Amino acid sequence: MGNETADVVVIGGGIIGMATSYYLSKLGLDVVVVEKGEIAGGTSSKCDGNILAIDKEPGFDSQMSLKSQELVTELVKELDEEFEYRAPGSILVCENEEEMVAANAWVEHQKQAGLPFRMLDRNDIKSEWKYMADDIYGGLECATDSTVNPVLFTYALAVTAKRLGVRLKTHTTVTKIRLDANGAVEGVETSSGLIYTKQVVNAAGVWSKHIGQMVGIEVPIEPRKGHILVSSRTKSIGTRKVMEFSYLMSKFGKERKVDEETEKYGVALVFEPTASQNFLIGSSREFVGFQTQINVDVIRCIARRAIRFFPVMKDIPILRSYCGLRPWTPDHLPIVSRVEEVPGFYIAAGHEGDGISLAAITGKVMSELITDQKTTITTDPLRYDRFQKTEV
Amino acid sequence: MSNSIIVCRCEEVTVENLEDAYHTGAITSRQIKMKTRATMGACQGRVCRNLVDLWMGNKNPLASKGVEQLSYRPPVRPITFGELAGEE
Amino acid sequence: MSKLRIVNHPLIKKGEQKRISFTFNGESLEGLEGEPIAAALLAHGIRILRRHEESGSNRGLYCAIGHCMECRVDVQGKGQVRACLTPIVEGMEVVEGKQLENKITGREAP
Amino acid sequence: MMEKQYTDVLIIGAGPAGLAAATNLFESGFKITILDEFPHPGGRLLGQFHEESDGSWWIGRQVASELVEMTKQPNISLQCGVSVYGLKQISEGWEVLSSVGTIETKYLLLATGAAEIPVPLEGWTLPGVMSIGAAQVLTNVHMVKPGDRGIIVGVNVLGLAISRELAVAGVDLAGIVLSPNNLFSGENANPVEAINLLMSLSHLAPSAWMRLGGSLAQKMKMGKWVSTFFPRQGMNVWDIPLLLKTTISSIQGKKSVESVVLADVNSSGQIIAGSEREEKVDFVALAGGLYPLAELAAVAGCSFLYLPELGGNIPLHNEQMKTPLSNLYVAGNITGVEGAQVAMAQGKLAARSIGNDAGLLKNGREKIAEAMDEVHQVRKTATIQFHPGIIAARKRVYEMYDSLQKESLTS
Repeated sequence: MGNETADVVVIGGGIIGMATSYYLSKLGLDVVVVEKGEIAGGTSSKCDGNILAIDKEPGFDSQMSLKSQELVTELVKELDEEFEYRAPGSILVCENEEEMVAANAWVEHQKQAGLPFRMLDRNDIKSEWKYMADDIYGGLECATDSTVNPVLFTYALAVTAKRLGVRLKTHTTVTKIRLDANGAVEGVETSSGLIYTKQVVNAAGVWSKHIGQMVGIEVPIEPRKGHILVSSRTKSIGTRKVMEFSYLMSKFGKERKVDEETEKYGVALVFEPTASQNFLIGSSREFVGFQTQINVDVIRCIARRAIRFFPVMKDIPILRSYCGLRPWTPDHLPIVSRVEEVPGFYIAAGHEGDGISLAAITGKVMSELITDQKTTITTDPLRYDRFQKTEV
Repeated sequence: MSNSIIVCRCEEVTVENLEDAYHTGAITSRQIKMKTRATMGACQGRVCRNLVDLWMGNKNPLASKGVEQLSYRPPVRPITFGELAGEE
Repeated sequence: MSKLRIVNHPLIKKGEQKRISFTFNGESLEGLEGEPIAAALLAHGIRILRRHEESGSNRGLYCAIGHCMECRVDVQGKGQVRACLTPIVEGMEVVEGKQLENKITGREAP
Repeated sequence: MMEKQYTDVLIIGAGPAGLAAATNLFESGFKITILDEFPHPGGRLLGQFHEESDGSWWIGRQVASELVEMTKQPNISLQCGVSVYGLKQISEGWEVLSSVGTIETKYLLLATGAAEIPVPLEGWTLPGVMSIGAAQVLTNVHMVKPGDRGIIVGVNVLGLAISRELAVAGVDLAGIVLSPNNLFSGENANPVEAINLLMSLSHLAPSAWMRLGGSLAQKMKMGKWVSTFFPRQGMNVWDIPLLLKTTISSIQGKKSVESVVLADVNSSGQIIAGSEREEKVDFVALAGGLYPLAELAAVAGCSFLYLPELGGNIPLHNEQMKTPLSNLYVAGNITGVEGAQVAMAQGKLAARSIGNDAGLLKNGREKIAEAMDEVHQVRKTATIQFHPGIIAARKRVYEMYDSLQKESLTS
């Protein structure tokens, strides 16, 4: 096992690690990726493929998403492989009058921030969604929202990064991060040898807390489990993403008017049609550690919720289910940041369900931080030390 | 062997598709699956899972060793959303 | 009786089965009560049970025991079923599995 | 919502293993539920028959109906046409998710049998191409011929046994040919291997094709020689041409199967250029062999071992048919591909293990030893054996089980 050197070692071969490596290699840096399993072997292959602004809080959050959407349209041209990109927009639907009022406020906020949002009434919904339940009040639309195949997106970034010189070390675990006498990054010890580097990006997603501990910091990221169901090939139910408005409540941990089980498992409708004539149905949100077995009670609950919005699904076969762990942070924003106390150590993690949405902007910004350039968007709200400030 | 032979009947994935995926870096059964949709169709892999593993093993005996196997998850039989939900 | 029916098997004897009628793609056919849809159709020489949803290629019975899902047909009132496992009953209306449009890629139905 | 059902013992699979287990358990007084996805009970027994060495016929359908008759007990519920799609371990046993709702059980026996390995080749998605097992089910269970004239692809135990059954039923066969030699083929594509296989079966010699390999082998001593001297036009075995030097290169037809393209191969299985010819058939049966169908064991969280001699990935279990997961048992082809008689003996053994673990079996240890003995005996004398390495491979499974149990005790 020979020793290597690199300008940057990226820990994690998921969508965030791959986007970061891609943008770094575009700037001419020598990058090594260390991944304990396979490329897109974790969260990035156990999710759906949203590039959404519709579910982001108006302001910085939704602006960041919009920027990411723009970058993805560039990636469609830049990357070596295709990843089923489409931009049909997406919608949120409301179950009652109360949600309509809240949706209206949401739309007004987003519009003020310059995003292409609009309200949809009952007729708008009915004319687009033939199979939607009759009692749906209306909803809202974000016209720029796009969708990709998340695994193919990650692979496309990986293949292109590799062509640009990035070395991908899969099935390789990080055992230690070496710091010099001043506490700055000096190298990364792995199961296949030592890599000398002055810069390390912790893009380990749900495992980034563990990686942080190697340099003595506590990264406040916890695994939040989510289940998704896949239908068989079937007649078209709809051509773009639809979520229930109270998904936002679930995402941000606010109270909803749903039954006990739906609340307990954080179940909210997410419908995503794919190019394979099927659709994905989510979602759930639970804190159950790193356990990734399918919980039948949860997928049952998701199926019930799906039928509530699309009664026609009752007779459509389910092909399979899967679940993944999403890297959750306490304030629902990712950490894309330097770690001041450990010079050379960076974090790009904690995107929860927005990793695919925000990968492009995250990778871009991370490459700018590492090369000391002005960042495409301000990164203050994404700083690691925001948690230290609020605590105590 | 003809490259047009279908391997995964459900998703109509051919040998050529496997080859292409392999040559762009998919070197395990799981990556092949993700890239080509082989084993992801209606039979839930009961027909072609063996074939994909066999092909991968013949193609790259080293890569198939010690690598995460394709997983099994419920439902292992196609049931409808209604049946799963417990509705009659 | 169709020529594919085995009437005198030297070793296997099956009890009398009632003749019933059912339809396939609107055509009226006769079958034996309780036999699976796929067997009743094959007895009439009908092998094409389904078109692939994307390519439209013809598909028929492949495994005969419910594993492969190739023989999916639509039965009035029951939705999609496996023709190899679903017994025919009097008056059953069976329709082949169809090629479907793909609204995401824009491919239209034939 | 559908009502939850409760049972003491749930058996998934009403084939030889599952039915034998039930008939050996009913005296325990347990409430027993057997589920099967097929509309009729009996599993693979329904379609099997073969000639014994004394010239008599073993008919699976009769064995099945005797077993089914024995399950007609007040404490046994046999439900067919039911699909099981998931499992969940609960504190007192297992929760089984099925198309008729959730069933809670104390003891769970997986007797789900095997599934077929396909033989992919050009044109194999055409209607009229089917697995060899499908040809068997159509002919012997539904009593409808798979077609007017067909060809069998794959020289192996399953393919040969079912070819015989098809011939007896009066199905016209153009022959049995080697599988195509490609990245998907195992030993099937090589004439030497095919003949070695016939030779390994020959000592049992219950019927013509088994004797054939043996007598040729005696003359030639080695498969390689046999393959050299085996006639290119094949030899007829029960009027079916056994074409050990012929392979199939494609299946053709516009809407469904109309013909196949055959070609001669050399002794390493490579096509001899210019030897291609068309043969008119309207069905093709692919005999790629069997693998244990163990999805439910995987969903349950059981560990697996890969053993090609047993057909592939095997859920870990001990000789008493117990898995490392509490109250979860396995029997039949899920534990390795063998014949129906072995499966029945394993079903009986699993029943005794369950009875003993429940404290209901008098002289439990002896009864279990006796049932284990029976499995050995049946295996030794079985007419149809699937792989010569079965006994050694099974031993490896049991050893692995024991060593893992020890490990978990010490850690």
